[in-house]
Amino acid sequence: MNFTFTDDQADFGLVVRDVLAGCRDDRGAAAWQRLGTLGFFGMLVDDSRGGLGLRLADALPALEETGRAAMPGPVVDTAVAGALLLDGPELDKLAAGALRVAVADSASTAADADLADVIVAWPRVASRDAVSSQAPQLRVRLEPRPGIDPARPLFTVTLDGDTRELTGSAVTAWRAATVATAAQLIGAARHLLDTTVAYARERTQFGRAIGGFQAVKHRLADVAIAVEFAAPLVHRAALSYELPSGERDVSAAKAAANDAARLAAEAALQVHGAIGYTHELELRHWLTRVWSWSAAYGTSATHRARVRALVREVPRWP
Amino acid sequence: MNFTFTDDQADFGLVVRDVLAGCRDDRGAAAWQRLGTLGFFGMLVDDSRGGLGLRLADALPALEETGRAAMPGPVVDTAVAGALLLDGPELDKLAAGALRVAVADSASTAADADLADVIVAWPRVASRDAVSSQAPQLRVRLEPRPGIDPARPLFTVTLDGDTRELTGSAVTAWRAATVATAAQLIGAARHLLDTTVAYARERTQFGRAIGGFQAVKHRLADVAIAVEFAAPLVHRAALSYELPSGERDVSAAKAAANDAARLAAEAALQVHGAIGYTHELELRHWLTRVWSWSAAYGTSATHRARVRALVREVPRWP
Amino acid sequence: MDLDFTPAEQSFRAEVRSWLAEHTPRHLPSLDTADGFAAHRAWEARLAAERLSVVSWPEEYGGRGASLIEWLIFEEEYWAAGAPARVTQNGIFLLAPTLFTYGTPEQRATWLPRMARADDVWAQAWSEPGAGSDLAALTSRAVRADGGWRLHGLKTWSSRAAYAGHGFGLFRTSGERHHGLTYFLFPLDDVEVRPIAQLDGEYGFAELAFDGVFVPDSMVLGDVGQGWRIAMATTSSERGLTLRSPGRFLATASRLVDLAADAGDPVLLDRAARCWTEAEAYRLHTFTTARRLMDGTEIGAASSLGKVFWSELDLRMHTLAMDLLGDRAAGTPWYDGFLFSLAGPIYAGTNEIQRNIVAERVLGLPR
Amino acid sequence: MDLDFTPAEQSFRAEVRSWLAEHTPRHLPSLDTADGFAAHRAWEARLAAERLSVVSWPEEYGGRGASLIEWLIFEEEYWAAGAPARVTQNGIFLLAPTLFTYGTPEQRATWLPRMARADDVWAQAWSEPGAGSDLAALTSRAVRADGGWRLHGLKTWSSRAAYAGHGFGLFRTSGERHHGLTYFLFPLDDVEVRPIAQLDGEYGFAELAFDGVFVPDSMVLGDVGQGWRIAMATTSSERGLTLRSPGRFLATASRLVDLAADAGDPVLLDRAARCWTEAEAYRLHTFTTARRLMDGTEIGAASSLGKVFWSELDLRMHTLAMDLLGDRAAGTPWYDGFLFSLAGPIYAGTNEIQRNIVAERVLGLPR
Repeated sequence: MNFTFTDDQADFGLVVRDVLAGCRDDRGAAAWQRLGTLGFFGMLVDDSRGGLGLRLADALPALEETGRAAMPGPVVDTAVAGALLLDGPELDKLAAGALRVAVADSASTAADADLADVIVAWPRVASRDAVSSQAPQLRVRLEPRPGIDPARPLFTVTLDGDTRELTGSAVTAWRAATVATAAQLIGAARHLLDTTVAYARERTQFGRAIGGFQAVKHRLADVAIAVEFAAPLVHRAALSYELPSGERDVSAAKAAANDAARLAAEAALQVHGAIGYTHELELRHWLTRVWSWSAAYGTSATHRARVRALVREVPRWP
Repeated sequence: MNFTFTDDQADFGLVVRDVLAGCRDDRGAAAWQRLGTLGFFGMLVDDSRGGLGLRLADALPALEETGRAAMPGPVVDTAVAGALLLDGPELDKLAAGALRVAVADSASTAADADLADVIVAWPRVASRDAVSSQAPQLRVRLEPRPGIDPARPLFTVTLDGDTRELTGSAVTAWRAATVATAAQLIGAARHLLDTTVAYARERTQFGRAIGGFQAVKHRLADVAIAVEFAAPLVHRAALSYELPSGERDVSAAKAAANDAARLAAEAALQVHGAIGYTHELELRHWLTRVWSWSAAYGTSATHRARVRALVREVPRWP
Repeated sequence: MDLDFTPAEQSFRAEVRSWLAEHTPRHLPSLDTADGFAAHRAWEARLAAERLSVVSWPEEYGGRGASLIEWLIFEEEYWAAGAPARVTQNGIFLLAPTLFTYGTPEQRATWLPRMARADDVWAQAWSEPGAGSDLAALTSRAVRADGGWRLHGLKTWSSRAAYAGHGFGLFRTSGERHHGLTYFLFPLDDVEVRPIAQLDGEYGFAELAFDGVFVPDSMVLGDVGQGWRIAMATTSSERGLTLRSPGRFLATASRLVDLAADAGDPVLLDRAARCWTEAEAYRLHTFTTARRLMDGTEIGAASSLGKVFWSELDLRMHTLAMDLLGDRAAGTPWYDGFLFSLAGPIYAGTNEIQRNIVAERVLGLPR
Repeated sequence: MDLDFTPAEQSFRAEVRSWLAEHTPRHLPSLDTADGFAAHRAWEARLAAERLSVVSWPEEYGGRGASLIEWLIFEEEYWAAGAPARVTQNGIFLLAPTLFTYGTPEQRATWLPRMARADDVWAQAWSEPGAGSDLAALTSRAVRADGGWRLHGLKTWSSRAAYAGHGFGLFRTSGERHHGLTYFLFPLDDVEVRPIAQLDGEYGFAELAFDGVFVPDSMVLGDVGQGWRIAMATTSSERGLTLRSPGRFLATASRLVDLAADAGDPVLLDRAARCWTEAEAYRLHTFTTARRLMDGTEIGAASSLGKVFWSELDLRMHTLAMDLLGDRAAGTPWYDGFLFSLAGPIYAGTNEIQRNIVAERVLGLPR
């Protein structure tokens, strides 16, 4: 029993953090390339196939860092869902960072689908080769639809013609991607907390730093507490998502991570005041990303309904 | 349209406040007697029968004062439920303050039934004359059961033998009593807020009055806000309890009053610290009364479920 | 103690309801875009032609001399009809009450009718980069010039300024902190306006750079050096009855109940029903406040209770809408409303400050 | 990163579970009554005979030298079995860690085995009428006497003191504020104990009046004048891992889920499921903390996050139970638990102070 990250796991996260701190662009191309070199996208792929052979739990610190950086692009769809679903040469390309995957939800909406080489829409999957041809044999159609985060555009996906069936377990991949998104939300929440604390230490109002006001202190303490106690649920779900209790644990984790991150976002906005409300500060990237990710792979409402339905169905006791 | 209390209505409340400020005993006998002299118990009884002929809405300030004083005894069961249900000589006695009523809920539990001359257990009612006789023709049996407030004991009521049917509308009386209990809760919440503010101004910790700490200020401000916006729902329900929207409005009022009063109780306890936790201070009377009254005539959970069920059933718009 | 509308009030409601049912436009573009700004002005001119843009103002300025209760009725009907947000809001709700109290007859005659017809749209210019909620820290200044003043300095978070033609705000004419501030009206023609994009990418706010802009004496509101006192009166009306009418929250809550009921999750319906109850509480509370104002009572610090309540209710409602809709909220009024509601606890005095006011001035706790 | 118990841990769990299933008493009277106090002591003596009263202590003092993980397993099983609250809690969780760190070998040998068997029950005596969370304001004093000290002053909110035989607390031996306080153990024989009734009418607290009570030098814990530092270490363990084990909250949450499911209201079930999830989060978080402690890391100020979380979770759970049961809560353990949970945010440093600690020492915000 050791419910902490090993040095290796933590170090992999720190490496990812350093890489991401050095590059930022609107859709994440540069970061993608550099993480690809690290082997990030193949981290869940067997080492026999050129991957890092990590378990999902081992990868959490690294995934959290992609959230801390609000990294654009279909990171989880590729490195988690794609890695668990694809096979053959596609998987090799994915592991090398040379193939992007977008996953459509039950409403046929996929984020970043315009960047994807492979599109998954349960239970079928298609490569995007044919998209640009506009020919009658067109297999994938993307309709842009309104989204919350300009850096994470949404598309309605239609798969026609000769698509193929998925090979891996859709349920397992979906659960793993949900946990990974929860880890990203934890990372984003930590970033919001850190930057808001830094702002509150510097910004003065009525002749003192606003971080000295007890109301601001307690608000940020509440964010710290929410993040501190959401994270272990995410860690546990990464260990249990394939077990009988997995569905319940995954939903508990995503709901808690959503709520902690949204609390962090709201506190960041309130403490930053009118400044946080505008495009001028970088803050906006994290705010819209938090709202967007907290809808991805299920809202809190959806997941809480699932926990409620399952709480007596699977054993509650150790 | 004048959604404020008239001077007459407010003044009646102030008179009740003065009377209650002057007397306190464990089961409220002295206060009962003095309020009886004022005509309080007959306030909803027609003036043609010797009552004051008030509408429930007119009586709210006075009812709120019985809450502010945490007055013991079956005040609402008598002055509201009893006044709307009884008739003939019993009603005359009630109006004169010479007859007490206890009302049992659907679980056959009645508070202060040991003090009551008449016991109502829908759809039947019995006078208590026979209780003491212990004879076979016994009509009322009271079993003490555990309660929250030592000054508001609970009893399981059994009515046997020659009871009679109620004459007034049980539904109307039940709703009116629910609103009246909500008004008492508002009064109790105001008392808790006032005394806690007074304590926070005087008690020092770390060299300053604890009421100067922003966390204490904001906590008490939140209580003030909760009470301020629960009260109008109670006032409206007193006007609408006989209308088609009455069931929904009464439930909305009781739930809001319960929650505001419980928030006030919790804040009072937290601000008083360990001192509030004990029998030493008078505070305890109001705390246990708030918890007891917030269960009486329906918990918040029960009433919120009703609002939820009814919110689309009756017109929502003016 | 009653909730009975008079026959006159009832017929006023009926008139408003039927006119709005026929004329309310559907889906104007956002008022923080150039097109939307023009469309909203046209709509308000239409309202004004019906004398429905400022019903509570005297007839000479374009109103109907309606009572506060009638104004509340108008607002209930306006938002229930799904009518658009008011582009003239800053002028009507922030500036106009001050003009009525402190303006000269000439100022009132000049500016109020134009405001009522949306001929002029006014931007507020309270904040500066170094002074948010702390107005006494303002440093922008006005320097005496022949027949008027020259304005210098930088204002920020000026809402509507990206497209508006006029502004109002405080400038320092002498002294320190609360003293020596003066209340100015100014055209935006000679002011450098730098729009600031919001979270939704639109330009609801702007920075205003003043580099010696001339304003004549006729544009000083109230006495020179009295700006702080006058602004506090304005801020108090900003926080008070007129800023957020209950009708708006009630309309939102009512739509939220329908949305939640359709979703079929009892937990979400419970939250929606609770929001609706709270919107009702705010409406009822406002009837009491309106009566007290009509009876000549000042609201004062008690308006801070309302500010905290409605702004947090609005945030709760739109957070629930986001929970209900998830991604599907994007591109709907619910997402715009969510972004707007997030600002509610910040503007018009942050809720931290409002809670201090409640604690200190309403409850009497130590400062 | 794993959650796998070793075979040894699994067999320890199995042993504890089966022993408790057979021996756990049902419904002891409240430990704040004379009868209940005696019954609880007897139960804990029984636990001690099985070396289950203080599993994490060395064998020489009555424990099993169990790891922190094993202690957590014991606690999970203890509360899941519905076993009674621990009358020895103040001694075991507040005093014992201090004795282990600062006590002399003689003090440890004298007091720990007796504590483990519930031969001695210890009352804490931190607060004074003028000093609640602010320990530096203590004024009770100890005066040098032949071979020891004489204690003077008044302590209050001393939990368990109504029936306990011994107490521990700080007395001023010199100096001001944090300086010159000394940590004393004392028998209660010569102390005037004035029980204070709680909301439920029982005597969980007492006032202790000292009028020159003599204590020998052997009852001074640590160095004279070092009481503040020693007490802070105690307070930190009070707030830390040992005060509230996750097993207790998990057991409460699990019963609450059943209660809510039976009530059939999905809104209440949702709240219960959420509480259960949060109790799980606390359990998992504690596994991480335990591992860090086993690896020699200090928890420090971070324990304040846990204190706020568990105390407010406990309050939420019992408030929900009150919502579920209404009047029917009276006379059940849910009502006792509700009253107890209300004190959670107050004792061991109020949650206001804990949030300050989180903000200042964990996040680095200004004091």
